[in-house]
Formats: sequence, C-alpha cells, structure tokens
Amino acid sequence: MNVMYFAWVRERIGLPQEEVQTEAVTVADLVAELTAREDRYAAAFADTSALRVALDQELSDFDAPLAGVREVAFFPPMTGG
Amino acid sequence: MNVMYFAWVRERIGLPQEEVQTEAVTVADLVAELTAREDRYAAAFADTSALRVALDQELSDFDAPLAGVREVAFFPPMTGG
Amino acid sequence: MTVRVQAAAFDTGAELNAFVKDRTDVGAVVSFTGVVRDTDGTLHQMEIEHYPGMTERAIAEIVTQVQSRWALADVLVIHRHGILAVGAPIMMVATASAHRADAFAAADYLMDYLKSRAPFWKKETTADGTAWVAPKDEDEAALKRW
Amino acid sequence: MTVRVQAAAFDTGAELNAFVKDRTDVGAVVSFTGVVRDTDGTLHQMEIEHYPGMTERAIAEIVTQVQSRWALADVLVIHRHGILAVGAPIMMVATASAHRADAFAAADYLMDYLKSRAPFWKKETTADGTAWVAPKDEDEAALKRW
Repeated sequence: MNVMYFAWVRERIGLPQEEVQTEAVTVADLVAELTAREDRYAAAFADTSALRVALDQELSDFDAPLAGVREVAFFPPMTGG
Repeated sequence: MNVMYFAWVRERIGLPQEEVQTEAVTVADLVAELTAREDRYAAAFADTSALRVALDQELSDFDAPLAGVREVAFFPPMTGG
Repeated sequence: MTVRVQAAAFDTGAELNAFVKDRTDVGAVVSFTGVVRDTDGTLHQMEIEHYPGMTERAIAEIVTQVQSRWALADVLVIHRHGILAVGAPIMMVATASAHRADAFAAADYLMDYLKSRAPFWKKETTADGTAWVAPKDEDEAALKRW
Repeated sequence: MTVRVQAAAFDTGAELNAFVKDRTDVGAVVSFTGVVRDTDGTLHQMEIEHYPGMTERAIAEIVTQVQSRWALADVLVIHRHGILAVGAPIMMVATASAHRADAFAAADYLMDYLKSRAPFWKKETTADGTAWVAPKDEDEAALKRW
C-alpha cells in the first residue's frame, strides 16, 4: 500500500511517501502501527483530530476500512483558495 | 423649476426637460397640473405607481413638498447594472 | 474608490488587473461584469440612458454604504451609457479586501443597488422594434436581503 | 468547464477576458482572485504544496456540484502551486451565467469548497522562518451555509 504524507505531516515523518506492508484493517489500525514504529511517526500522528485522511484520493475518515485501498494519504486540514 | 423626463416618460412627453412655472406645493400637485395640460402628459403620468421621482437628484416620493426644489425628474424604475 | 460613468467601451480584464496592481495588502478580489446578452438571438443592440449628475451621486452614495459596512481596501465601479453591441460589457464592479467574505458581500450589495437605485434605463432593439427593459420584481426584492 | 492546476503564474485579467470572449448568452460574470497578502510587511514568499491527482479530482467534483446547483454557462478554476511572491495571484475562479444571482452564488460556493476541500497547503516564509498556514474555524463554518 502506498502511504503519502503532505505539509507538516510530511515534514515530521521526513518523507513524502513510502510503500507499507500492513495487515491493518482500518485507517486507525494503520496509524497505530506507524505510531509504534518510530518517534517521528508518533510526532506526526500525536493528534489525529488535527489530521485528514484520503483513501485512493477521496477524503475519508479514521474508522474507514482499508480493504482494497491502494493509496492512503495523511495531511493537515486543507488551506487552499 | 427645471422638470426632466427620462426613458419612456421622456418619449411619451416628447422632450427631455422643460422649465415649468408652477405654484404646486407637492410633487403630486405638479403631476396633476402637467396631466391637465395635454394628452401626452396624461399618457406619461397615467400610472404614477410605475414612476419614480427625484428632487434635486435625490430619490423622493410623490407626497414630497416642492419648496426650494430646483430640479424635478420623472422616470420609470431604474434598470442599471 | 474609482467611479466612472462613460460612453466608451472598457476592457474588463485590463481594469481588473489595474485595480490591484502593486498592492500587497489585498488577499481577495471579486469582480462582477454585466454583459449585453442576446436572450433568443434577436437582439440588435442595447441603448442605455442615464441621468448625468444624479448617476454619479447615486453611485457614490452606494459605494459609501459598502465601504461603511465591509472592510474594503478599494472599490471600482464602471458603468457605460449610450449604444452597446451584443456581447459588450455594460458595467463592472470590483472589490478588494483582506478576506473573501467582505469582497463577495460588498460586490453583491453593489450590484443589487446599482441595478435598482442608480438612474440607468436599458432599451433593447430587436427586429420587432425597440422596448424599454422592465425591472424585475426579484431585483427590488433583492434589496431586502441587506 | 476549465480547471488548471499549475506552477506557472497566470494573468487574471487575460483569463477573465478569454473566459467570456465571443459569447452572447452570458449576462453576468463573477470572478474571485486570491492574492498573496503580506499581512504585516514581513512575508518573504508563500509556498503551496498540493496532492497531484487528488487535487484535480477534488476540484472537478466541486465544479460538478456548482453546475448541478446553479444555471451556469461556464466555470473556470485556476490554482497555482509552488513558490509565489507577495502580491501574486494564487488562484482564481470565474462563473458565467444569464443572471447575476447564479454567478455570485456559484463563485462563493466554489471558494468555500476550494478553501477547505481541495488538497492544497500554504506555507509562509518570513524573517522568523517558515510556518504552515492554519485553517480558520470560519472557513469550515462557511461550508455549513450551503
């Protein structure tokens, strides 16, 4: 599964994307798995209420299942316009 | 007093402005006076609810007094923009 | 504030660019352009009559209102009179502000008031002759929003 | 419908003119331009990050929404990414319609959704360093208007 990070999430984790092998059932499971890896992940995911997640380029939420998903992206609330 | 006509009021009366000597106290009095003059005035003022009036270039109404007014203008509702 | 009432055509894009040129305090710019629309392919031209003197006063008063109600860095109003071809810009407003809510509301308000409170009258010429454009009930109703 | 997501600068006025060139069915054109604003004279530059692929999808979805809600002849969205100088246009939207109410509402809605639902993130560089722009509560609240 391709996992992407944007804005300050990317800066905290230190990379824009990576291939992750995971058995995580939901987005929250994936976040827990990444958080357990290293401090930089824990720092990025410390407060998921300040984060957004997209599954295959559609906004989703942290309870969503990952079955069939190929691309997960984590980022702060958007500030376009 | 300078009396001005715009849009279809001007077309019905057949002139854009004229100097009127009048003792009319209110706009309504002036309208009655003009209406009595000739058919073309009567045609223009037949339905004053379809007309607007400005006194010295400020929107006003038909009950307004004419004392001190130098320029009266009659016209249909505006269609700018 | 810039208000221009003119017979000459104007270039909407050039006016919009000039409006905010070299400013660094403006985050949001809204423009509205009114264009001569040929509803059913029969319009030859539009003619706009106005009341010189009162027109400028009425527009200045409307602009003063929007400046007192919203935080605006600048306001532009251009309105043509005389004979206009199909597809030609009739008028434009532009508002510049730090934030978009002010710029949008001010432009919307300006249009509602210019439509029904500035002394302009539109006459359309079609194959059937000429006809003065009638005001719409919704235009008068729009003023009650503010 | 035209949607462009690009690093290159664009000319707001030229885009606005091209948007309605040679049309005779449009009576009302509204544009919004977002500009890099230097709030207190300390901004060096703005950098905009985006999510290629999702950005285009999200904008297309927002445009489809406005086209279903309002009667629009055309819609334009341009949004830059990369490094932008103070005073530079960040993005613009334009809406064309027969009547002004549709053009205004559609542009307003587009801006609310582009602000909070299209994957762009702004970072400001000042003398003090860089900082990601925080979303405003009012931006999320604005979505509830529709």
